[in-house]
Order: sequence, then C-alpha cells, then structure tokens
Amino acid sequence: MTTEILWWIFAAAIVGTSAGVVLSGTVIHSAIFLILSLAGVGTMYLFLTIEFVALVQFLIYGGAVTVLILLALMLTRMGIGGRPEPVTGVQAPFGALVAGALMATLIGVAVSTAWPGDIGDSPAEVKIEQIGEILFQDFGAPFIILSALLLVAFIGAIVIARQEDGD
Amino acid sequence: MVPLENYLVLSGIIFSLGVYGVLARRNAVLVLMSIELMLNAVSLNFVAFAAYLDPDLITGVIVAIFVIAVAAAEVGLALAIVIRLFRNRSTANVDEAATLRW
Amino acid sequence: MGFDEAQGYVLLTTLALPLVVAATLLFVPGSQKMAVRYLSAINASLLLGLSIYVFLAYQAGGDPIQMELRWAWIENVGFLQENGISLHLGVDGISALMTLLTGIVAFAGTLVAWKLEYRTKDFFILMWILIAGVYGTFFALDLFFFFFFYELAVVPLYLLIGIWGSTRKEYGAMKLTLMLVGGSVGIWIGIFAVVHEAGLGTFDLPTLWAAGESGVFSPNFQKAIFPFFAIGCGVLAGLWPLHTWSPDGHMSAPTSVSMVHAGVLMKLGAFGIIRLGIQILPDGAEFWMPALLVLGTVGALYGAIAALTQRDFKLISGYSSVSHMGFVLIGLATLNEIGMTGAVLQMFSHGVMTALVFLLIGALYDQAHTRDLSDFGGIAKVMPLWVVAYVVAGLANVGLPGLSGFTAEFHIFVGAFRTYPIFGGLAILAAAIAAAYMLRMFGVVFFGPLKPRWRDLKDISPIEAIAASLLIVSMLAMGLWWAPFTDRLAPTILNLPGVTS
Amino acid sequence: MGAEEAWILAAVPAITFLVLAATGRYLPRQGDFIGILAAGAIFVLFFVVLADFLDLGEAAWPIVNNIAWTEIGEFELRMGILVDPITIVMLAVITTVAFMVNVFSVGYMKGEPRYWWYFAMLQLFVASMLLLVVADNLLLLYISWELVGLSSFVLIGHYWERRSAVEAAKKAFITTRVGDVGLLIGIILLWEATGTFNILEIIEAVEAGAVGEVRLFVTMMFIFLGAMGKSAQVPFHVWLPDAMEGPTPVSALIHAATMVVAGVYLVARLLPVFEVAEGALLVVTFVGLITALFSGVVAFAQTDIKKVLAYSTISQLGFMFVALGTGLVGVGMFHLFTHAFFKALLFLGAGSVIIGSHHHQEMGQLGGLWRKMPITAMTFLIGSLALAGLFPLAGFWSKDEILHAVDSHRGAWAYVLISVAAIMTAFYTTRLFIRTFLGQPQDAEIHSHTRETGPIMTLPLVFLAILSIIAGLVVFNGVGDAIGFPGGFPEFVFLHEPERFHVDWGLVGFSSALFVIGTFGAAWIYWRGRLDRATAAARWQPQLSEMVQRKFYFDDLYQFAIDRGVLGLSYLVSWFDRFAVNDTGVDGSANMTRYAGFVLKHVQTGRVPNYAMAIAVGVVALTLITLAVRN
Repeated sequence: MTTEILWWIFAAAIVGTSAGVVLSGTVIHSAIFLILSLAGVGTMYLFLTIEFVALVQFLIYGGAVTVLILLALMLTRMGIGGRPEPVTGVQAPFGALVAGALMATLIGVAVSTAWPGDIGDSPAEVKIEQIGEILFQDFGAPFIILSALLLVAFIGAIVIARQEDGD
Repeated sequence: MVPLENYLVLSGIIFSLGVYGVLARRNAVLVLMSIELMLNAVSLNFVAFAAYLDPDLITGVIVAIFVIAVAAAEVGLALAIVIRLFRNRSTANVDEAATLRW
Repeated sequence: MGFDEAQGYVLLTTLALPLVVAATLLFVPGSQKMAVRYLSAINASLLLGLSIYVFLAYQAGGDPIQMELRWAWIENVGFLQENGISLHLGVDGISALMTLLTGIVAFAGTLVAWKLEYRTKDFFILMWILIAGVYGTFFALDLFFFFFFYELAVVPLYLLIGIWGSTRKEYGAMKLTLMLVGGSVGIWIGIFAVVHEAGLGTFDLPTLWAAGESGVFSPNFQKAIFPFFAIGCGVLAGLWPLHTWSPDGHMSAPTSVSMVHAGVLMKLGAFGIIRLGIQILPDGAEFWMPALLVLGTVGALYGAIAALTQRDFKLISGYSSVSHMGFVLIGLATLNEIGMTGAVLQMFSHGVMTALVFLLIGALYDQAHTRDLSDFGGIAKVMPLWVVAYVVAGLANVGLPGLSGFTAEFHIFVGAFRTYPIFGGLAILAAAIAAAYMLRMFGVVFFGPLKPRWRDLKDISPIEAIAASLLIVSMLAMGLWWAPFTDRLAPTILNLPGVTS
Repeated sequence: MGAEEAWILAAVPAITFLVLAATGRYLPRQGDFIGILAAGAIFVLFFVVLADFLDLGEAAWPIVNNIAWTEIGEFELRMGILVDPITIVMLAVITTVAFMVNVFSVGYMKGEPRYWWYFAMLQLFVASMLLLVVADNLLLLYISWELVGLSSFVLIGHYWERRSAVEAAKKAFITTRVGDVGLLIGIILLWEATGTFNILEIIEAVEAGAVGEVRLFVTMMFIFLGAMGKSAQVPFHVWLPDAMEGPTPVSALIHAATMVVAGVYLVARLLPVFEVAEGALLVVTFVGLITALFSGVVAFAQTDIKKVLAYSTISQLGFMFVALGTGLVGVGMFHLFTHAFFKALLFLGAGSVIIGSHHHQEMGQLGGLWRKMPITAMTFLIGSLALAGLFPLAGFWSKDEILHAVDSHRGAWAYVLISVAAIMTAFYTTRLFIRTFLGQPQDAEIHSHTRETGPIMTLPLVFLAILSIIAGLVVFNGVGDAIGFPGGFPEFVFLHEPERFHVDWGLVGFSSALFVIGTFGAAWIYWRGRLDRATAAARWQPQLSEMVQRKFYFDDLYQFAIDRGVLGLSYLVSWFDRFAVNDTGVDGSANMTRYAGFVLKHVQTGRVPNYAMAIAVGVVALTLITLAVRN
C-alpha cells in the first residue's frame, strides 16, 4: 500500500517536472526540471525492481547528460538573461493539439488493451547477474558496436564543435 | 500493486509532453531536452514490459540500457551541433535555421 | 558437351564479347585512339561473324528454341523456386534474325564511328555495353535477364546522345531516356504481375509460356496486363502517339548511335511485344490487337504524311521510322502467320535500311554542317556514290521490289488483308505516300543544278562505303531471295500461341 | 534454249546492267557496244524462243515453268514463267524496239553526260520489262511492274541537272504508284479469294466461280487502277506528257512501245477474269474511249513534237483498252503490236529531228525539214500514215479491227465515238507532219544549221518504217501460215475461239473515209505552214481553245490538290505532332512535373519543427488508422 502511494507521488512528480521542462520560460529552469524528471524515471525503475537500470539512469542521465546540457547552455549563453523573446514557435498550438491527440491515443491503447499475464502481480525481480549474462552473451555484438558508436559520436562532436581558424 | 497500465499511461504522458516540446519550443537545447524526455518514456515502457511480461528474457532492460547509451552519444553530438549553430548564426532557435530548404 | 550446348556457348560468347571489350577498353589509355578503333573494329567483325553463324546455324525445321544454355543464378530462395532466376539463353527464328540484324548494324555503326575524335574510348565503351544489352535481350529466355539487358541497352543511350550528340542534344537525350524508362516501368510491373500470377516462383520464360498454355493466366488477367507490355515496349517501338522521342532523339543522336538506335533498339520494342505480350499473354494479345492495329495504322499514315513536309533529313527519317514501325505493329496485330512474318521481316528491313540512311546523313552532315533540305541541290554531281546508296535506301523505304522493304511490306499487306482488309488498304496507301516524301527529298537534294557552295563536298570514304555496301547487300538479299528468312521465321511464328495460319 | 527458258531473255540484259553499272564508265566508248550486243542477243534469242514455241505446237501452250520460292504455312509461292501467244507478241515488240532504241541511242546520246549510266539503265529497263511479260504469277508481275517504273523514273530524270526533268520523273513515279496501290490491293484481294498468285490458277478458279460477283468486280477495278496508272489513262495520264523530259529514245522505248502498254498487257492477261466480273469490261471500254477522245483533243493544241506524240500515245492506249473492253484480246494486242512499231518510229524520228536541228523540238521553230532531212522525213511520213490509218499500213489493219470489234460488241454510241477518235488521230498526225517537215521554215537560223543525222540513227528508222508498213499484214491468215504460225494474228492470240480474219471492204471504205476526213481537215488548215485558219479557230472559241491548251486543267487541278490537300494535310499533321503530341503531350507532362516540383518545393520549409510536426501527425494518423483497421 505504501508503495502504491509512493508510486503515485513519484508519478505525479514526473509528470509535473516533465511539464516543467517543456513549459518553463527559462532554459536553465527547464534543465533543472529535466534533471528532476530523469531522476523520477530512475525511481520508477526502482519500483520495477530493476536497480541496475535505475543506477545507470541516475549516473548517466542525471550526471553526464545533464552536465553536458548545462555546459552547452553556458557556452551558448542562452540560459542567462538575454532578450525577452517568445519561447514557443508559431506552430505551438497545433503542436499541443497533436501531442494531446497522441497522449489520448497512447493512454487509450494502454488502458483498453488486455495485457497478457497476471498484471496484478508485482514485477519479477531481476538480478544484475542476469542482466550481465544476457548483455555480454546474447547482445555481445551490439554492445561492441554501441561502444564504437559512442566513440564515433564523441569524436564527431569534438570535430563539429571545435573552434576553427577564422571562426 | 501498481499494475502495468499505470506505467504505460505514465510513459505515454511523458512521451506526449516530449512531443509537444519538440513541436512547440524554439530553442534547440530545449528541443533536445524534449527528445530526452521521449527517450525516457520509451525506456520506461521497455523496462515495464520486461518486468511484467517477460521476466526471464529481460531483453527490454537491455534495450533500455542501449537507449541510455545512444542517448548519451546523441546528446553529445546534438549539443556540438547546437554550439556550432550558435557560433555561426548567433541563435539557437530551430525555426531560424532553414538551410534544409531546397 | 553436346553440339547444341556448344552452340549455347556461341550465344554466350556473342553476349560476353562486347562486355569484355568494353572492360578491356577501360584499361586502354584514351589517347590511343587507333588502338581503340582497331579493337572495336575487330570486335565488330567477330560479332558480325558470330551473328551470321547464329542465323545460319539456326535450323529452320528444328526445335523452336535452339542453342539453349542455362546457368542457374538464384533459386530456391524466398519465393524463388527451381530455376528462379537463371541466365537462360537461346534463340528462336525471330531472335536469330534479330541477332543477324544486330551484327550487321553494329558492324556498320562501328565503322562509321571510325572518324570520331572526341572521347573515342568512352564512346566505344558505352557503345559496346549497349550492343551487349541488345544481344542479351534477344537471347534472354528469362524475364529477369530480359529486362536487365533491355535496360542495359537503353541507359547508355542517354550518355551517348548527351555527350556526342548535336542539335538540342540534352533535350533529345532526356526526352528519349525518360520516355523509354517510363515504358520500362510498365514492363517491370507486367513482369512481376506475370511471375506472381503464375505462382511458380520462376522468371524462366519457357516455363511461363508453358504455364500460360496450361491456362494459369485467366483471360481477364491477360487483358489487364497485356497493355503494360504493349505500351511499355511500344514506346521503344515508336508506337503512336508515344513516338515523339524518335524524331527528336534521332535529330540529336550522333551518326552511329542513330544507326544502332533506329536500326536495332527500336526493334527491341517490337520484339518485346512478341516475347512478353504475345507469347505469355495470347488472350490479352488477341483482345488488344485491334487497338494496336489502329495505332499502328495511324502511326504508319501519320509518319508518312508528316514526313512529306519536313525540312531536316533526320526528321524525315525519324518520321519515316514511325511510319515503318507502324507497319510492324500492323503486321503483329494481324496475329496470323504471314502478317507476323512480315512484321519481323520489316523489323530487319527497317533496321538495315534506316541504318544506311543515318550513315549517309551523317556522312553528309559531317561535311556540310547542315541538314536542311532546302540548303542542298544537285549534290549527285559531287557525291555520286553517296546518292546511289541513298537512293537504294530510299527505294527500300518506298517498298520497291527487289529490296527488303517490299518483301516485308508485302507480307504485312497480305497478312493484314487476311484479317483486316480495310487496314491493309490503308497500309498500302501509307507505303505509297512514302514514295512521295522520298522522291521529294531526292528531287530537292540530290538533283537539279548543283549549288556552288557544295562544290567541294567529298564522296563517302572507303570505310563508310564498306559499311554501306554491307547494308545494301543485306537489303538486296532479303529483297531477292527471302526464303532463308521466311523459312526460319515461319515455323517459329506458327508455334506462337494464338497465331493463326 | 527453248520457250521454257524464256527467262534467259530477261537475264541477259539484267547481267548486262550489272556489268555496265559497275564498270561502264571505265570501258572504252563507256560500254555502249555491250548494251547493243545484249539487245541484239535478246533480239536473236527471241527468235529462238519463238521457233521453239511454234515447234511445241498449240497443244503445249501455254508453256509454264516455275520453281518453289517460299512457303509460309499454307501461303505457298512459286515463281516462274508463262509463255503463251500474248507473251510472244510482247516479247516480239520489246526485243525489236529495244534493239532499235539501243542502236539509235548511240547516235542520240553521243557526248551526253552519264552515257554509260544511260545504257546501264536501259538494260535494267529491258530486263524488268521482259520479266514482266514472262511472269507466271501476279507477284512477280508486280515486282517487275515496279522495276520498270523505277527504270522509267531514272531514265526520265536522266538530265537531273534540269529541275523540270526531276519534277517529271517524280511525277511519273508517284502518279503510277497511286495506280500501283490499287494494283497491289487487287492482287492481294485476288489471292485472298483464290489462294494463289499464279495467273493461270487464278483464271481457272475465277471461271469456276470462286469469287463472288461484287467482290470480283471491286477487285478487278483495283487491278484496273494499276493498268490505268501505267498506261496513262485518264485521269492518270498527266505523267506521260511530262515524261518527255527524258531522252527521246527512252520515250520511244518506254513511253511509247513497251512500258506504257504494260497496263494493256495486264488487262489482256487477266481478260478472262475481267470477263467474269460483270461490268468490268464496260468500264475498261469507257475509260479507253474517254482517254482516246480526250487526249486526241489535247494533242491538237500541243506545239512540242514529243508532246503531240505523247498525247497521241495516250490516245492510242485508249484505243487498245476500248478493244480489250470488247473482250477480244487479239484485237487489243494487235493494235499494241502495230502501234509499238510506228510509234517507236515516230519518236525516234522526233529524236532524229531534235539531233538534226540541234535540240529544237517546238513545231513553231521548225518546218520545212523535208529537204534537209529526207530519210527522217520519209520514215516519219510512213509512221504518221500508219498512225493515221492509211490503207494498207500497219495502223490501218489494227484500227480496222478495233472498229469492227466495237461495232459488233458495243453499241452504236461507242462506234461513233471511236470513229471520232480515229478522225482526230489522223488530224493531229497530219498537223504534226505538216508543221514539222513541210511548209516554210519558221526559223531560218535553225533551219540553216539542220543536218540529216548519221546512219546509226537513220538505219533503225528505216527498219522500223519497214515494220510499220508490213507489220499489219500478219493479221492475214496466209501470212501467218507462211511464217509458221497457226494462222493470222486473231488465230494466234485469242481468248476462247480463234477468229479468222476477213477483209470487210465496207469497213475498209469507212475507215479510209475517216482517214481522209482527218488528214484533209488538217491539211486544209495547216498546209504550207499557214496558221491563220488555226488562229481563227482559236479566236472563234477562245475559252474552248484555252481549255484545250491548258489540257482541260488536269495539271492545275492536281497541283492544287497536292498543294492545298496533301501538303496542307502534311503541315497540319506536322503541326499537330509538334504542338499537340510533343509540346502538349510529352513536354507538357514534363513541364507539369517541373511545375509541380516548383510548387511543392515550398513544402520543404527547411525548418526542423515543421518536419517534426509532419512526423508526429503521421505517427498519430497511422496509429489511429491501424487501430481503426484492427477494430
């Protein structure tokens, strides 16, 4: 029972912070909301008893990604002051409409579908060993390719962002 | 206990908020953040399915890990582009960058 | 290795030789123009020899398809089953004759390109790819390779015209390529529809023909699919009103490309109508043939009438090609033995005749740099051989007995009268108009007083004369003694489904 | 060699043609002697064939010899030769005239351009003409029919530096080709009905009633179109007078004696079929009559010697058709036979005049040549009298036969009209002779330079003159018997029953009366080169005179039809092709595509949010559609 109440609280927090990300007028606020939202999703993984993913979520998202974003904000001097200008584009109302429709669809599908298995049960516990085994045995090749992708992406990022002569 | 539907609905809401952000906001960094929201929603979906429907073959969890890793790469690259854009055009507003046009 | 199989390798050699030469030419330095020319000339002679061999070795009384060779390529994969896609070669009477035509025209075309100076090597590479495509289409007994080679023949044209052409070459090349490729789309759709409907998981033509005869394709299916083949191939065959690439394309194309194009490539279209349309979908052919007949007749008359007042040599030839290919369609549309034999004879006849015409126009244009009829006058004085050759070609065009045009047209007329007398009469009328436009051109250009500015024109060179005489001999051969041709064609054609005697 | 190998007659000049065309220009004398040798050879060979033919005897006629040519299913074609009395008559005419013309040409064409080519083409013509008359099937006949047309085209256009010659050649080829369309259609229709091209088999089948009445009539009309074109019958006659642009010996050979009678030959050959086709022969008579009268009138107003002769030829061809129209093949062939000699003579005589007077052929510039060119004048006189029908020259007998045939087979109307035509013949012939050879020289300058031509030209004239005198006598039974034939001409060439010729003195008197009226009429007007009466006649009826001089406006009408009709249509079609089919249809669709691209490119704003929006809308829409479909 306690878990459920906690879940609802966290769920509400996630929705609130996510809304904060997209609605907030200041970019720096959005960034902070994003950190909170990501952390909230991390707790959701805890609720699902998959601690490893939660850990990864906290470390990588909460740590690395948000730091990157903040760094970018600083480099582009966007978060700080600046001219007051509309934060949303011209197609914002239409975007809201589409997003709303999408939300309605997704919720509708989620609720109306009869999911197989006994949904009332709590989720199965997943051990880290299990994840490790599957990750390194069944998904060995994708894992390696992924690491290559990361490498390429970061080299690419460096190349793109590098200050060139004459810039 | 919390049923599967709750997770799905939650992830749907987050995803839709992300979509709204992508469609509505002008700032490139914010668009990027919205994309992160969407990715998170998807990860949550995967993990929830994995935990409820397929506890033995926890492929969904693996996918979530991959998503996080790819997201990290993507953010790095995207932010580099944003910095570049800002440096060249002094703006990070996506609707002012129209070089994709014919 | 049995004899017939060994002959299959003759076909393979004929097909591969131009490709090998094209590949070899890649490694010849572009500055070595004479080497390129000699290599091409040797290749052309070999191909001519092989083509003559294929034609003569085709046994008139034997199996319909001879010299078969099959190399399996993709089978038992996905929906493909036994012999799914295989390099299946073979000739029947029709393709044997077309092979001969290709050999002759390619040989003549190569000789004519002798004096080409601009990017000689690239020209010949493309030319040989084109020729290989032509041979491949005539040999292929597999729908996939049929289409593959068909496209292989069509695509180099764009470059050949675009790079080496004249008058409005980009326009001509683009129009020609777009229209032909548009037609190809129709063929491709048709091919897939047929393969899917047959459900045999194979592109093998003989298998599909057999399937067609056992009634796999319902009449309604045939009626629905036949137009794809007929129009798709018809574009290349100059089917009215999809002919307009012909005058413009010919006007732009360089001489030897015009020769090969009008001489052989247009025949691929008619050949495709037989191979794909009539042979796979006889019921559809029967249903649509009256329409094709009307279009053919309109084309025959229309081309002839339009040619009456043209002022450009090549436009006259372009329109007369439309007219002559109209005869081919009339012949095919009769769906009887004589008419269709005539149609195939006409394909050959028009091929050599039009190749000769373009050869001569090219020889004149190279010196005069104009093709306007009214610029000329009395050039028989300075170019007697040229004029004699042109008159021979023109008379073949007119359908004068003793030359191939008559043999072909006569069979078409007889066939047409058998099924559709009125259209037969109209076809004869179109042939009579041909006399008017040809003689008009003769009168204006060749005869009358010689205009002083043309006093220094030179007659055709020995190399061109060799090419021209080969073509003239072919025309005379068919015009005087046509039994070797009809003997090979008639059994094949009677063997086609839905063809009456 | 016997009659079965009559094809050799055609092969000899064919080979000569190849030799001359290939090597003629390099040979001494440009190879003219080869041409003469070949012509002489076939002239001799003809007698060999004839002897063999007569030896074989009537029972063996017609002699047939053919080989398989092609076979396409049931469509079987055999090519070969057919020698029967009609063929023999044609062979006699062709070989004789061809020989004479070849010899004459040596003199006439001396120093002319492309001398060797001229001789080569002459041989090609002779070869095709001989092939035409020995052909045993209509296809081979059609092939050689076209080939003679071709050689005629080339020879008319021999002086192709002259624009008028080129135009004339073109006109000749195209006009006859219009008729040939009919001929080819007719041949194919006959094949459709009988399943064969073989002439004898066709006749047999038709007589057995294989073809329906209406169909047969239509078919024969198509075939007759071909004959009309080749034989220059109204309204296809326009090419023949223009064809006089060719060298004069060519006119003698092709446009008087041989090629133009191919149409007559064709009708004679298929006469049994025409007979079966109800009404077809009436049409033949009718066309012949109209032509005979029409061109007789036009000949009055011509001032060019060759043009007069050309219209005379047209008129005489009309006579032949009239004769065939009565169903008497012997009569028609007989006139063909005699006409060939005296008309060739007249043309060659005209050629001699042209050479003698240094290329003048307008009667207005000649006159009084009698003294200057005695041999030419004498032979020309014989030819003229034969043409006009003086007893007992060749033309008299054949014309007599025609009158007789018309009298007995067609009504009085035809008899009257053909008599009028005969008077006209005598009239224009006399006019031609008087104005050319008698009276005062119209142009003293020309007259003073005129010389008689050499023996190479006068000898053929003399030879033909002799033939013009005696050729008519073969009509007599006794003459025929004496030289080995089964009898006189009508007993040799006949359709159903041989007919013995009897002199009908009443008819002789009538015919001579026609001759006298015509001749003396012309003499009264033109005697001694006076033109005042002729001018007075012209002034009396200026419109009529104008009409005759303009040849009843046929040429103008055709020119109008071609310029406004055919060429106009061609411009229309070309315009349609360029603007409707190409610019609108083909380029139009290309431009549509381009325009669509121009318009639709604005969808590509280049702004990422817009694209994202599109994606989102698409996703939502697809999801909803999927759901809708699934439920």
